[in-house]
Amino acid sequence: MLVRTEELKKHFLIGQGQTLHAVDGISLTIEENEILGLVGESGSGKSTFGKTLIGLHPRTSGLAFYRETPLPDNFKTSDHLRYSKEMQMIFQDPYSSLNPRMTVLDIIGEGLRLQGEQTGKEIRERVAYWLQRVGLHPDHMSRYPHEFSGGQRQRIGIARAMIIEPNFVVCDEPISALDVSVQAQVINLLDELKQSMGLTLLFIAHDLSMVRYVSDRMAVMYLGALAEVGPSNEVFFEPQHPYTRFLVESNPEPDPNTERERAHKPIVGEITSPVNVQPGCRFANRCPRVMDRCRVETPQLIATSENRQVACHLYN
Amino acid sequence: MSLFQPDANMFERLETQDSAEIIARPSLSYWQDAWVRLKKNTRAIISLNIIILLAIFTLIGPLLWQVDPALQDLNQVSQPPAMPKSALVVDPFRGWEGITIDNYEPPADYADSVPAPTNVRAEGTATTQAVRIAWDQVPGADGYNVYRNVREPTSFADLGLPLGATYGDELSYEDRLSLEARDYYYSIVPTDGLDEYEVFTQLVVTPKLAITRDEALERGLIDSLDAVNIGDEVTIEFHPLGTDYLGRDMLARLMEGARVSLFIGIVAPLLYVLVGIIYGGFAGYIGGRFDVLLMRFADFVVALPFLLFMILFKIAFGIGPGESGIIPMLIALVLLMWPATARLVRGQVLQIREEGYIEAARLLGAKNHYLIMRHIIPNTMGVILVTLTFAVPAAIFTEAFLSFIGMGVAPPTPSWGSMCNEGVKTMLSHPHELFFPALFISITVLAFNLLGDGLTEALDSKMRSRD
Amino acid sequence: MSEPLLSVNDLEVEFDTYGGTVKAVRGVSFDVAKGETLAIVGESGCGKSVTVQTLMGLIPMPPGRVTNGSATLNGKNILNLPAAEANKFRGVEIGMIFQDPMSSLNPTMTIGDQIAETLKVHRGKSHQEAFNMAIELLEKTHIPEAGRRARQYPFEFSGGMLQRAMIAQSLACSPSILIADEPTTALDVTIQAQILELMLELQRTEDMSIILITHDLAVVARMADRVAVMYAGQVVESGSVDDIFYRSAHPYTLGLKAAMPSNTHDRDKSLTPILGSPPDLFKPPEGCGYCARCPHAMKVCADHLPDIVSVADGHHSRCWLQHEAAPRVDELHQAGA
Amino acid sequence: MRRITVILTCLFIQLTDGTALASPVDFENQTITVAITQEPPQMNSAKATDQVSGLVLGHLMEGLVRYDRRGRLEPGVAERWEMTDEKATFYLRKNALWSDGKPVTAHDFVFAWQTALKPVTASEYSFIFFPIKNAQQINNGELPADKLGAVALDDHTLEVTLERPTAYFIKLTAFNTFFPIREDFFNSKGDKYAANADDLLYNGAFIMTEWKHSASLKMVKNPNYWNKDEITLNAINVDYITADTRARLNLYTDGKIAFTRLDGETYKDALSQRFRIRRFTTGSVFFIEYNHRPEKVTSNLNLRKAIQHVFDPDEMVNRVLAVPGNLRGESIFPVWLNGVEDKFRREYPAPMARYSVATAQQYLDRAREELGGEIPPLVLLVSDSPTATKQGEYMQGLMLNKLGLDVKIDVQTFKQRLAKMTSGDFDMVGAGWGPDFDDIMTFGDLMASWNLNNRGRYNNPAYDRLVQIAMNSTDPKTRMDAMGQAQQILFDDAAVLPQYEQGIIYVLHPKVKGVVRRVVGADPDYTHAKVVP
Amino acid sequence: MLMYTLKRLLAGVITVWFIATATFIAMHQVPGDPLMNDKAVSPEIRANLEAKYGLDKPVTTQYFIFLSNMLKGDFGISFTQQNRKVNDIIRDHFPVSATLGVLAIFFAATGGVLFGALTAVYRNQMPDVVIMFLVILGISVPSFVFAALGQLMLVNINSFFGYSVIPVAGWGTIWHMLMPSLVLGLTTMALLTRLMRSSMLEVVNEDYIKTAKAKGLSPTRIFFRHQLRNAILPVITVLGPQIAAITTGGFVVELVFAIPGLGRYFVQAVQQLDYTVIMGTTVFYGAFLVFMVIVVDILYGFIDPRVRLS
Repeated sequence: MLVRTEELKKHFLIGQGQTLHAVDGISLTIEENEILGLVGESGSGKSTFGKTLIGLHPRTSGLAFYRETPLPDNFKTSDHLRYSKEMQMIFQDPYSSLNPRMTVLDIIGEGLRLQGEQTGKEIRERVAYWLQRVGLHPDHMSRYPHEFSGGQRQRIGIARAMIIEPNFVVCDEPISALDVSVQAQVINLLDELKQSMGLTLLFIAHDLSMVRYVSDRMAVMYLGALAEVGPSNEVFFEPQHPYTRFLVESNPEPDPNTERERAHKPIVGEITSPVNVQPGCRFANRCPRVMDRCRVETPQLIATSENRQVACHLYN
Repeated sequence: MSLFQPDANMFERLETQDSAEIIARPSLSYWQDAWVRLKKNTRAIISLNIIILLAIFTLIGPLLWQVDPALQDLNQVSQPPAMPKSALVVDPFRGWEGITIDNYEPPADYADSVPAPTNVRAEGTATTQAVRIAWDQVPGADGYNVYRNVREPTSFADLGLPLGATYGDELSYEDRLSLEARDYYYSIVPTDGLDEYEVFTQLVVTPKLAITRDEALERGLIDSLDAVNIGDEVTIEFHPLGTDYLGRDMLARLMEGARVSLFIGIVAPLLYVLVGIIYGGFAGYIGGRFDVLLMRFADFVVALPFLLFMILFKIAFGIGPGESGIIPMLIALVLLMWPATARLVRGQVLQIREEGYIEAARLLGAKNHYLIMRHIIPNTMGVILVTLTFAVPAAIFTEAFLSFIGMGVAPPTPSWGSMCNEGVKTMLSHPHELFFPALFISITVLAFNLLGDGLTEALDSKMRSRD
Repeated sequence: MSEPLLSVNDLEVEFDTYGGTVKAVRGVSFDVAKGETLAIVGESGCGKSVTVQTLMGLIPMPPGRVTNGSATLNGKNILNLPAAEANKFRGVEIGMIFQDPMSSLNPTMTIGDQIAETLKVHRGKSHQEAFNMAIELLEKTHIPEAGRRARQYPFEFSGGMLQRAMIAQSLACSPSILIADEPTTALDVTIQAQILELMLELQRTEDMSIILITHDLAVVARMADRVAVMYAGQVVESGSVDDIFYRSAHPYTLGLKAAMPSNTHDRDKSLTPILGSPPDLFKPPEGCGYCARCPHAMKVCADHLPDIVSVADGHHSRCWLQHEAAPRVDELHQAGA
Repeated sequence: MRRITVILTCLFIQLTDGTALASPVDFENQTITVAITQEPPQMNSAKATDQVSGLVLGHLMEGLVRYDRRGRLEPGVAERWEMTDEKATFYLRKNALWSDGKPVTAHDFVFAWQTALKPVTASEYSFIFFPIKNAQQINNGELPADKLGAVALDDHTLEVTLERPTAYFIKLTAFNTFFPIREDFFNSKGDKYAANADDLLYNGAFIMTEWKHSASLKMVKNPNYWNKDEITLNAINVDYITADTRARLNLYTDGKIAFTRLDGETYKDALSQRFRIRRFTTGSVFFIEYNHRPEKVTSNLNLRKAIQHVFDPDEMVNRVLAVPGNLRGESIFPVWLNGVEDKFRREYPAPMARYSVATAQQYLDRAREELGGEIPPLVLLVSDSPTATKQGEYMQGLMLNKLGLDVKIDVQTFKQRLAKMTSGDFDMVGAGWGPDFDDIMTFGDLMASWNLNNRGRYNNPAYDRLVQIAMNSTDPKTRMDAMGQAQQILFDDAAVLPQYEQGIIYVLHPKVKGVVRRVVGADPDYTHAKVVP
Repeated sequence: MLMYTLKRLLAGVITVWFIATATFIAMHQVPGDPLMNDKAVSPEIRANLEAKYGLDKPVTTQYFIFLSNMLKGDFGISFTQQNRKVNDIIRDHFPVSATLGVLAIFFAATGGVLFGALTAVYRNQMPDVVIMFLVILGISVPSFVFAALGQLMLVNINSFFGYSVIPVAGWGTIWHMLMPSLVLGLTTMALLTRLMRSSMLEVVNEDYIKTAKAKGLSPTRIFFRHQLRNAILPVITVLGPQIAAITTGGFVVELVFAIPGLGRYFVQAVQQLDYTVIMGTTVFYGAFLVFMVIVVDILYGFIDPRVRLS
């Protein structure tokens, strides 16, 4: 087990005495060298979880462990520096995540420079190596981000994270801003890096098919809480939580025949905002199998089999 | 349907295929890119050139046009732009005792009417040093009024400037009142000592432009007193843009005024933008309560009525003897103007702080000052540059405005604003005194505005293609 | 096939932009028959949005410019019309919805007013009548409490609701064609499913054709009767949805499919990305636009633009591999087989 | 469209409206319209100090005596008077009435004077009463106000006991501060006395019927004025209040006002409009006051002498001011002051320094020697008016070019300048003095060591003595001789540097006759003006 | 909305207190003596004057007296016009300044919106070029030059017609206000024109304009119903501060056109160091402007439902 959280919570004060329960008690374990996919609709808190875990947001409460050592509640610069070689992140937006005023060399080499252990020449060499590794030409080192396409930029972002050779990488929707044709480039690159470097990835995405494809295990989030956790294929093909089921059913398949055969009963209603969450199941108001207790009692994540957990009163 | 039919060998497979990853366009940094964009904006480039010319005018101009802007030439007051002139060399002015009647007996009674004066004549050579008018006594009059006009009078009401009055025993008048080398129509009107009789006699006099040898020497027009004789002509100082109300060279004053106006126009924005950057950057970066507190204070300052406080501060700081008052104005401007930039920068910082590259850098262990110096400040520079450009005209205007209400830079220091203020009073009689400083203000303001527009467009990330 | 409702022929659109002319659409042709759904699919920048926006006269001219081609709706030309003429079919015969419903609705007008506006303008209804009809339309798109919602402003709606309202608005005059420009891209997958279902439902009840612009093959699979695949400003392949998915005759279509994970794929089967990036349409390539990225590229591809050839009935492809002299690539020739 | 029509109709009506044809003078109604430069700050005659208030008050109120158009005293409220060295007795006319119809009595004068002298009133002009017995002590709060040496013997007889013989006491009583105030009315208004048109009682030729602050005021003929038959004008409309000379000239050009003063910047425009321009010497003297405090370099006589010898008042008047009417500054006693029989300055010509740079340099060398080397930059304090700064710039140029002396101009707003003058924070200051009454003493004691307005602290016992003589004597010859000597002393000491006697030019509507310009009292005085057809 | 308004008003009160304090401090820093006048007065009279205005008390006491009087709405009596209360001065003259300012804002706003819209519609065509040239002139010539030229223009117009078409100065009828308010509003008008133009050009590219076109709305309808209303929003946001600039910037115009506004009093008071008038007018103006900004913000809310309803 590489990373573990216990009841991790991240609340935001949004003024007028209201609290946004972005992440509301997530206990999750990520094993060494696995890819854990985290799916959910926008607003489910999955990105916030990733960022809180890695220390970009201070935790409201709960615990987080890296290799069983507790991570600080509130990362200071020194903490970031200490953990930078362990944990890194790949960002969603390939445009805003690269400083437009810096050259590719500066962007990718930034980590090494901040580590302060290498000379300029060494850094150049490493950057050149990593540019090649992510499929870019080392000559592009002196160029600026805006000269690259989205896929290329995302690969620059990957190179930036990878150059200090971390063990654990949070990928925050790394492909959602990319065209289909390019998504695979990035996915394959991540997969290759995972294999070659023994990486552990937290792969955050809203595209269920892609997450199933990429990840070993899958966690489904809804309104700041986990709905279901389990091996990707199992969760995808045999969803237990009603929400997961809807999610899978809503996910179209690029295959006309399948689509024609599939029953289409879209989920009713829309995800609400996790402000001032009341007790009870968060999915209760959209759930077709809702029971009375769902509205009063918050379901806990319970194991339904050896490696699957679900938070639903149906399984209790 | 194309008629092209390919050969069989054209269907061979192409070899390596990595051309797609080669970027053909030349590499441009953000600023290079902005510069390329700016260069395509003709108006902005013209403006930039104007600003460079202004800088040359201000900094190098005084080296080329070495005229003391404070030097008064009372022989040439409020002269419009003109070609060099020459002047008659005359003796130093000596007072004239005039023509008086000995044993004058005032009339016993006020006469109902009197005849017009006779034998009105100019005594001696009329020069711009003095014009001496004399006339014969008018029976029944107990005094005379002397008028002067630049046009031929059409009626008794149109005699022109009332130069002065003489007592009944004085039959002459010496006019020295800002004489120029032009036709003057003098009129002599007899009075009963208080009221005028409605008769007059007129005389046309054309004084010659005159200068004394001492003056010529003093002004460096001649090398020694022996160089010229009385009655010779010397070429007097040349004022290409005319002179002001004390005969000071307009061109030289405009150059010095440029230094003041542009100093305030550029240094004040630089300072308050700097304050704004530090303040706003601080507030935005630290955030939270601190931010709220700082911004609330900024809101207070914004709420101060600007011009009222500008005036209040201006007099509160006061101007000491010989001081131009530029520094107090600068301080007042900075004190009142910083919040706008602070707000802007804070907004930018708040926005940039959320950008991915900041988070990425934090994850890499970047320290605060590194983030600020390396990421935040470079990314706010564009907006700041634009703000700065638009702040220049605002500051120049404020200076001009304060000068107008008499709270600007203190004389004798000229600024375009104060020159404008002087000029606006004489805009009909001496339009050049208003025209040139106003022109400079307008051009400067215009140039900075257009440059600002151009910069906004050139730096606007929205217009930048993403792919 | 019956007479097409909308027929677009050899459409070419250019843009004068900063830095040069972009040839955004380079000879696009397609037909839409009554009641069918045509999906135009392609990655960003391929010209699919520009194509439909040109049809609707939404391209600002200048800088945009139609340099060639024609488009007829029910036999009438609809290209390059003056606004007054264009407004006879815009919103009446063709309705349109956009990618981002939040920015596509006027933030300062109520939803009901915006829908009613169309009715007032085209159907000459009074305000009250139009507003009531707007409420009905909202009900038709399954917006709960339509009466109350009609008086709300766009910012009070969620994304899914807004897209419903957009659909209601576009249906106001019962158009025969609905153009949906990436209608679900900005939405979550669950909401996407709702909107897609709604569109299908309305297509049935209103008997209209849909032109669906999307980059998502899965959506295409769900919605389309026929598909046109666009790449670098051209239609590279067109045909029925089955033609495209099961008998595709163009390497790009194949590439797109291979780059997508399928729910039936095993985890072990890796995705095949399309290498590189689309060409820069500032300088469109001489030959096939896909040449640089194509795994089957040939010498001819680099310099010569292939013609559109019919692969099967109603199935066309623009690829030199369809030339009889070209080497046979198995996966591409299932159509002929 | 309808709205536009309405607007156009309004426009048309407005264009054809008779009000648009208004003229600044109206023969039928004998009305004139004028502008003043600022809102009269203080219409309480006991406290008014400024010229504009004086101008308005001069039309609304009348003192015991007044000046005629040739500047001679004539009876006002007092029909006649008697004057000795010890006391003055005024016999008030019985038909002098307040605007509410009640008679003006001697009590009203006594009350007004006592009010002005009460410390609580804090009148700045209280010193003008000091020739009256006990006035100074009352003003200092040492005696109650009723101890004032001015007593109403009956309603129509006012007896004033003098502190010392005062030759010019009668002339003083023409001054604003001596105007009457009626006790009951004053008390009924409290703090608001004279704040608005109806907060004031009038006994002059006109009454104020309307006072829109900063906008306009209207004075109409007083039906209760004893001499109303001599008043032709029915109304004086002060429709505009602006200090902007150009705006006033524009108003004059536009036929809105009948009178406006011109300045160096505007007279050329007036000339080009072919307006008849008139000239008037205001009687004020402008001079540079030196700081005589010992720690200042300007206390050095030779330095002052040096400046005296390079300053050419001719150049000042003709080239710098360049407005007709200004006279060369030769003395602090202006030319209009009366001497024994003729004008003072004709009887006692002012001594003049001959312009000579060489002589000046010699003085300067001596000054340098006495001051121990270089002379530090001199601070020239000036007010922030354009004319004052212009003169300052001229003086700066002059002293630099002719003497090589560095001058720093210190431009200050009114109150700052006063503060600096009072605290002695200057070397030279541009100053001016205008007359309050028609006697040489209005200028005579200006440089006396005890005079608070002597801000340069000039102190010469010989001069002080001469002032005392002139103050306490009633013999014209003695007084004028003393002042003649004082003039010589001031010149020898170069105590001040007279620059010019102020002249102004103005335009007056040709149909208005009888407007009086005068150096003391209300100026311009429209009291006896009339509109001719 | 009510809560919002109340909150804003409360914040406004604090702001006014800040303005009052800043004014008080700034004013007491001004060198010079408010009680001095042309004629020097004896120490006794001076002491009387000091007592009358409370200047004999320590500065902190003066401050608290000032604050408590301010709370009562009493600014004391003027130093120069000693029988007029500052309240009266404000009451008499502020309406004039306000009328002028409102009219100027009206001209500026209508002109700015109109010209801005015109230039955007005729982008890079003749009307755009002409108007933008005038606008640039408007922002690059100091207002006092305009004031002088404007008055001169009136004189010439009147002398051309032979009688007073429009009065050249003074106050009273709407005709008196015409030229001063135009001059006063000119700079703001230029500013708003620029703002409106860019705002219009931005709105043109908004998606909802595309939607409106796709709905088949006529260009006129799109212009008025969709474009204008949204484009005006950013213009309104600057209106608050602009009202501030205009109402306080009025004194040049007030001086030149002989208008009995409050601005002139302020300038005069500053020169005369009339403490009570300075304090009164500054605080009053400050309060007025704070209030105006609140009003504009609330007004904005009515035009932009996003603000109104949240």
